[in-house]
Amino acid sequence: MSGRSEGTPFAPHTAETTAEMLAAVGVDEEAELFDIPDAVAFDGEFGIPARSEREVIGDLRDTFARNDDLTEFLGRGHYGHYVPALVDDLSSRSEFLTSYTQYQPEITQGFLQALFEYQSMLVELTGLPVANCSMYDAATALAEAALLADRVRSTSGETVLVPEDLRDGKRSTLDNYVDGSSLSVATYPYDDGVVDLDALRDRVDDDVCYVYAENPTVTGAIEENLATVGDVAADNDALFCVGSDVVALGLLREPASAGADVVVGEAGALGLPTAYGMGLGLFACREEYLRQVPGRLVGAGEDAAGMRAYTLTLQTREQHIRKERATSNICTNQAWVALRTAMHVAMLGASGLADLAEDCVRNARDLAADLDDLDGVTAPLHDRHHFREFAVGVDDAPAVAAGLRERGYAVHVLDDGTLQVCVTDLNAGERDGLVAAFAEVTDR
Amino acid sequence: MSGRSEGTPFAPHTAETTAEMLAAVGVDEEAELFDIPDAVAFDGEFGIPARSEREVIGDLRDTFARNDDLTEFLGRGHYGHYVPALVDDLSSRSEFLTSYTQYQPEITQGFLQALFEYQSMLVELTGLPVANCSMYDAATALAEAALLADRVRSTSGETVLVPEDLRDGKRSTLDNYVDGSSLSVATYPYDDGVVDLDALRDRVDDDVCYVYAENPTVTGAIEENLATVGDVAADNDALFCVGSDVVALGLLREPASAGADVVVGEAGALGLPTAYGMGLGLFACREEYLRQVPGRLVGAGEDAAGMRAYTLTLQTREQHIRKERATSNICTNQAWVALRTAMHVAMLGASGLADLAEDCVRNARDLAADLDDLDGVTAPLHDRHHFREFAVGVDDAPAVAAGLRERGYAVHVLDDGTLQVCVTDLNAGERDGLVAAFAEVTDR
Amino acid sequence: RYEPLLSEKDGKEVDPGEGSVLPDDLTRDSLELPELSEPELARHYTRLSQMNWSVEAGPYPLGSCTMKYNPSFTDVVAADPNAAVHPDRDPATVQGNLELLHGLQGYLADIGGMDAVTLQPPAGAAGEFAGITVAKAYHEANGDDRSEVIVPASAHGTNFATAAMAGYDVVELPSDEDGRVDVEALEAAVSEDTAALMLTNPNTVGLFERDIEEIATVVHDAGGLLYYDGANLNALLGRARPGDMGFDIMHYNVHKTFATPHGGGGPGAGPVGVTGELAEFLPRPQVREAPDGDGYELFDPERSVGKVHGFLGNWLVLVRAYAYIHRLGDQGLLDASAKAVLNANYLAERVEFDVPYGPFHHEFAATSGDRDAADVAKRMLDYGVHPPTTKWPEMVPEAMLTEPTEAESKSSLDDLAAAFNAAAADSVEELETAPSKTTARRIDQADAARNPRLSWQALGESPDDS
Amino acid sequence: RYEPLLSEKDGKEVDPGEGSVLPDDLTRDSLELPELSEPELARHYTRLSQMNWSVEAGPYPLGSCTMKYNPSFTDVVAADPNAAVHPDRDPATVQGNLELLHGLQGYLADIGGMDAVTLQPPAGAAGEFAGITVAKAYHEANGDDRSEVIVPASAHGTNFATAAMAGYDVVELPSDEDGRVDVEALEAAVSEDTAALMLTNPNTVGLFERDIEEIATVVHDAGGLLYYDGANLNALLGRARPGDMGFDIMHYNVHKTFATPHGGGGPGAGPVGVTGELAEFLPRPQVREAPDGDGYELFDPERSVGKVHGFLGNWLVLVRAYAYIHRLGDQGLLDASAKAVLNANYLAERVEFDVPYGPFHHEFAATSGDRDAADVAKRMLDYGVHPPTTKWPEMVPEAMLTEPTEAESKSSLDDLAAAFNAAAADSVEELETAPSKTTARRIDQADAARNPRLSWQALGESPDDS
Repeated sequence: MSGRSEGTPFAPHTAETTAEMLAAVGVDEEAELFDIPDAVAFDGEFGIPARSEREVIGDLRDTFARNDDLTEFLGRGHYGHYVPALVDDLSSRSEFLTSYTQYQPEITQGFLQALFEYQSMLVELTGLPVANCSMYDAATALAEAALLADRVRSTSGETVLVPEDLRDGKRSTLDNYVDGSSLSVATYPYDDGVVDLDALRDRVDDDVCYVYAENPTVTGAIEENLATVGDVAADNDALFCVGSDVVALGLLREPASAGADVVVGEAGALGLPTAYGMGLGLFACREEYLRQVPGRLVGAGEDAAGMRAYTLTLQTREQHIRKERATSNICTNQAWVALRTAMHVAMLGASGLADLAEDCVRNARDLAADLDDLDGVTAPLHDRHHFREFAVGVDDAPAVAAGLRERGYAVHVLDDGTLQVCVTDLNAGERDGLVAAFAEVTDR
Repeated sequence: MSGRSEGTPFAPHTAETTAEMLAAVGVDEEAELFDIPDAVAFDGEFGIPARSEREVIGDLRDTFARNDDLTEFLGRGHYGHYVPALVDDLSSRSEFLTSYTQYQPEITQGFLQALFEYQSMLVELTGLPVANCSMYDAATALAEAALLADRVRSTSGETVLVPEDLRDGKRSTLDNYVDGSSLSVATYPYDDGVVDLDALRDRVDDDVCYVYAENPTVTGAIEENLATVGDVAADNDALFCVGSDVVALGLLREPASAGADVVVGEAGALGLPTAYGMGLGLFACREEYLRQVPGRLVGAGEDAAGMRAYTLTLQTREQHIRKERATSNICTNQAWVALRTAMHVAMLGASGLADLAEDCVRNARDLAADLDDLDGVTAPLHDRHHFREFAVGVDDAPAVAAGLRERGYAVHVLDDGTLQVCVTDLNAGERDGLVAAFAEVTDR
Repeated sequence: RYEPLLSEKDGKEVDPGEGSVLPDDLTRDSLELPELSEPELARHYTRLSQMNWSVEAGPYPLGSCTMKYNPSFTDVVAADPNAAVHPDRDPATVQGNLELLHGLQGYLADIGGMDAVTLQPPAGAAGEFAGITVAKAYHEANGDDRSEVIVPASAHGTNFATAAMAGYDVVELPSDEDGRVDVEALEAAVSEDTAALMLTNPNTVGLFERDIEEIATVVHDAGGLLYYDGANLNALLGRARPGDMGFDIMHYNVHKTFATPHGGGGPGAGPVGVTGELAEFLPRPQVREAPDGDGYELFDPERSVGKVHGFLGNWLVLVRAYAYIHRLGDQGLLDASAKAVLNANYLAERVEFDVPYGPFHHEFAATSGDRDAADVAKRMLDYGVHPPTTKWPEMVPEAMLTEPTEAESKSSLDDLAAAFNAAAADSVEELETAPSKTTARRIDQADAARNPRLSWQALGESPDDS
Repeated sequence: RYEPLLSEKDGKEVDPGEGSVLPDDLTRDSLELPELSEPELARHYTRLSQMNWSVEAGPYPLGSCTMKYNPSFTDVVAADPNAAVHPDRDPATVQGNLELLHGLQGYLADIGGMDAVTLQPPAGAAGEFAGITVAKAYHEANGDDRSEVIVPASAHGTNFATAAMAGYDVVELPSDEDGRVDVEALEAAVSEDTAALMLTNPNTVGLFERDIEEIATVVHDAGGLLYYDGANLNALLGRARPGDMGFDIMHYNVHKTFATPHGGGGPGAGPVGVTGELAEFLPRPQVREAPDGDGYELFDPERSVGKVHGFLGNWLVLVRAYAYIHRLGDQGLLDASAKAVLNANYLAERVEFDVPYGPFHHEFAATSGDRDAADVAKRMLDYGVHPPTTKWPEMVPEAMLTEPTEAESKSSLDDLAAAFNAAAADSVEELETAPSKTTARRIDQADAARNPRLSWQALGESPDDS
């Protein structure tokens, strides 16, 4: 902001101190310090003018105002829940926001403790004893779990089995992650929205080293036979990985009790507002895989005064120590989102989280019932319990979605005859509006 | 946020701890602790439902959305300048925002130092050696200065002399403040927007103990004869008080050099966004009045280790010590706004503040020239230099203002033939739009 | 930890007149201010913040200050850009702001049992001044020339100062031995000169004035008005209303009762409520529903005293107060007073210093006996808490006026009690040399006052030149 | 100062199945979590924050991490509610977001001298993985079966790990005695198996690879691709572009070069730029201008490798990066690299430890000689600064890799140098027992790893049961 400064406003140099420093270094100007051969030096311009803070904020406000103002009934892996103001307030404290990886634990106990608390919350939610302090998102967590299977399973199996209906973002990321390994990806089908157990049993054999199941599924169906799926995996010595999210885990039976070896999923559903797909990958597993876990782990230990203290631990798994033999290449992760998620969980508490999760079931049930009352609309499409979201059968899905959009609502189009809607605390108050819009659009 | 709590969400009590505390106190329920006679107990209801944080934010967002979206060219004592994001960020740190008066300086050095720095900035800007750490606003600062005159002037004079054109908010506040003293308020006229020196000389006599002049004036005119006004006051042993604001002081000759004994005015013009009239009263004076200053003062001293430390000082002037003999009844003040103002001044620096102030002159000059080019519009109405704002002569001011409002602009209506417009960095970019709207509206 | 003054870092002197379009004699020749980059300023103020106690740091039991938790969501509503309008806007174009003001006038009137409320006074003391100015106007309108305001000895200093500022002689009223208003002394004090009695209830040692009806009768029979100082209203939320007790005028300290942040000393807001009889004297303008039922309008009460602030008061504070009341509702307000009173009584029970009087509402005054209360407070700093208000009110010798508010948990109160009790057990020498664990050691305030240095200009060049 | 775990405060166990509309066998029987009030949580996290170093606390010269100042105004743009949309929205309804992505693709392409950019990778390492995956797809499309990636010994650990994750054998390349790539060794290392050389320039001791053109020729002649690790791009902003040096693929660490906050470990973002030849392999979707010139659209590159993130990457980070570039412009970017390089050279000059190699760009690796670099770092904590990265890269024994960035002032660098030099003068015992002035004393990391306790469930009940 300083009125007459030039160059970056974020360097504190004055003409005087710059001159002193140049003199100390023994050059006349900064350009002399650059050891760049002429042949590769850049003397062009990008043509970007410098702008004031206010201009930048104004420009971007104008840019974002070009988004249409729609009420979103969208989910399928990215969820909006109301984030309390205190989460914004506390997480944006510069001590948290502008710090980095806790290489010096003696002066970063605050963040370490918060991450330790985050890990502990995931342990409670998943029922598994080990949780790392973040993956990028649910897709990369799922893919890292497959690579974990490759490392820890003694079977000769090299097939990774996932649902046919897996969301493309997850499937494609998984394909890329396993492409450098000996693994290959195959699928099993769903039956009316959840795992087709018979088909799954047919597919699982010695060649399978990893079975991935979601609860809730991508269309919001609650998996009724999760433990059976786990048994099928266990019987074939395949690693059983369950995908879920931090809200659903507050109500649904903990995956560990269904035999899950690993739980992955989206944890940013709490703490992070709708953020155009940005997420937080949840990753928890059995104790025996501890030394094969990807990503950072915070542990409790002691300092020289005998006081409990926290530190990054088991770092020999990581790329900066073990290089090409690391458990993953991940370095920068989603720590700050994990901090926010932990804050949000703490604000809800056990009762608040259970209530929020129960509302996800009830709201979905109620919205489905309202939609199902309309002619030509089947909701939910699958005869299952649902969490937050469900598929909807209609005659001409793209046309219905377009009609809803004209009326201010965004929904998913799955195929010509199927939509999907997702309801949370954020849009539950707009339910009647959505139903009325559906009625108008489908009443043709 | 806790899901199942009742009562205020801002008390940490659980059923268990409440029971323990009640038992320790020896009662069964809180109601027993209230010693309120039945005859005056309230057992009615206000009928206010409890609401979630999200509902409250939504309700108030809806409420404020009912304000019309107008581009404001408004000033007359309340000014909008762009406030850098860093000021919001740092001032909203809870250590600043949720602290109170520094009764224990050993654990409040941070805020004390910031206020000491604020005082120092005002000393530089006014040229006077003493500045307090806040009054409520310019109006109450002006009124407190009059009461100061009553205490410090040895003359028998009891007349407080202010401009005829003084803004009503200031005049009425002044009237109320002096009503309990022996002072009375009289006025002197303006000539073409600034002090009518001859008339002033006629009015000032032994009965006058206080002369107040503004620079810039309420219509933005820069007072050309401020030192002469000061001489007139001094010749009659009246206290000379100058009203200004924190931006104007960055460019205009410092009031002390014109003989000001006290400087008052609006300091929230920096640091505080447009806030529906909320302000920060600037108050600076000569050293000899130090023990008669109203409000809080921060001084530098030493701690037991011999280190420089800051503390509230000269508290024996204040109401909590001196009761009815205090220099003012002020207690809670505008400290947090002063913190923000200091931050904003620091971000601008000397060059940035001088530039911003110069722009206030140039923008006003340029806008006046554009408006003056229009038929039937005289701008500026007064043949003076202006700062930020100026009066505009038109045929039918209310009609022109109404026409401008329809086109999205708000301006002041002073009387049937006079408008006033104010231009700062916030609305300077809308200048052409305003001029075009003026042209449309006056072209009849 | 020491943080240099901004002036001890980089500064710059410029000549603002150089290159100005203004003539040279109108401009200053020099402006010298700190000139630092954004990263440097971010660190400066971050460090200063780290040297400051706050409600979010720990218990802050300053008696009579009601340092309760300030909810973060009110930051969001206060920052709404749609509300950031100029006060001179045509009222028809700021209906949202007027709606909020009207709503808050209504909430406060209901909570206080008053008929009309002005939101203009920018602080509690400003509210007192506005209220007493209304009382004065009322008496004057009745042709009634009254010269005295009665104030209990235990009252807030602002009451005395306000009455004096308004031109009244202050008549100080002693307490009875129970710590309350001595009704006989009051009867002796009132006369045809009595303009008003200013009273806090519960009073400044947390005692409810049980004789309030009798007190009101005495004052009213003498033709005086009863003024309620709202500093302690948090104790009564939803349980008793000044209007029902016979008070004619009251102010609300919204930064206390309604949880708006205290900001290191302010801003607060001091709305004033009055009975219907006095409504026509309130400051102008007021907000009301437009007669056609279409929105809200400003109006000037018929015999308004005028203004006590240049514009409409501390808007951003009022917005937060409205949001807080809107959030809590009846249930939350009732619970706030329940827990505030429970906390005060629980803590009084746990503190080993003598605590005279009782039963308490939101606060109590312990006495440090033969110890210096200010020294005890300094020692408490070493135990990691903020101490209470000390040496006031004078009716309790070496008073430690303690108001924990509803925001403290049992364990936090136990910590506070432990700090009191540890200091009680420490030697006089330990008290006198405290604190030692704070940013600054004990500061010599007397010396700072004898040799006032109020700006960096008044200091020498080097940081240790103190 | 000790802050108890949330679990050591109030907690609650509930049965979520009770009263649920779901059948009992689908719901959990118990959920036990901390259950605290808002004021308690505010204090908990405020206290934790007070136990954490940050850029706004002081210098943070972690080599290779580019801990520059994170401007506050980017918080404002990242919080714009209009941008908070779902990734599955029809692109026609989120033109604002697409415009920003398109703009950032363009800015980054220009700055790196690349032809096309994907913004999807959520971190630098994810960018490496995306980039190497593109290289693999390119070779495969050419029917070219290559199995090796060459990585200099001094490279970031992520380079090795990424190459391995992508299924390549890693060939480690030694440095020459000047600290740079040994071109002869490179010539010996390349073969028809070489898929790519991954290179950082300037390298991890701050040296510009002067032979970059020759290096590029060697790799390209062998049919390999040249990959640029963008971790050190801050040194070259506006002065040299990887594309002009012959790099085919690069990633950008926007949290380093473009000042987005590091958030205690993330999120960052790792966009990847490629030459035109490789653009068709980039992850899907990409953003382009709609053919009718009416806004923006998403499209899948013809031979896209697919996805490396479930959605579109770390949006909030990308927004901040765009805002930063938009604010600085050419002039600001040029000045950023100028001051970053000046600062590194100035500090290297002031530090009394040996500093091998040179001349430096944005960072340098001092050596603590016969002292343990990790001990020196611990001692520096006592002098109130954050120490450099230690014991890496291995080419410098007991390395202290120091990158001050442009955000430090001369006086801050002088303080940093003083901390280095004071530690240099301290005894070995002082180093080994440091730190003593920090929240925690030296932590036994080996013991923590031997006996891993990774959750509060794994701890005993009492806080000192460690």
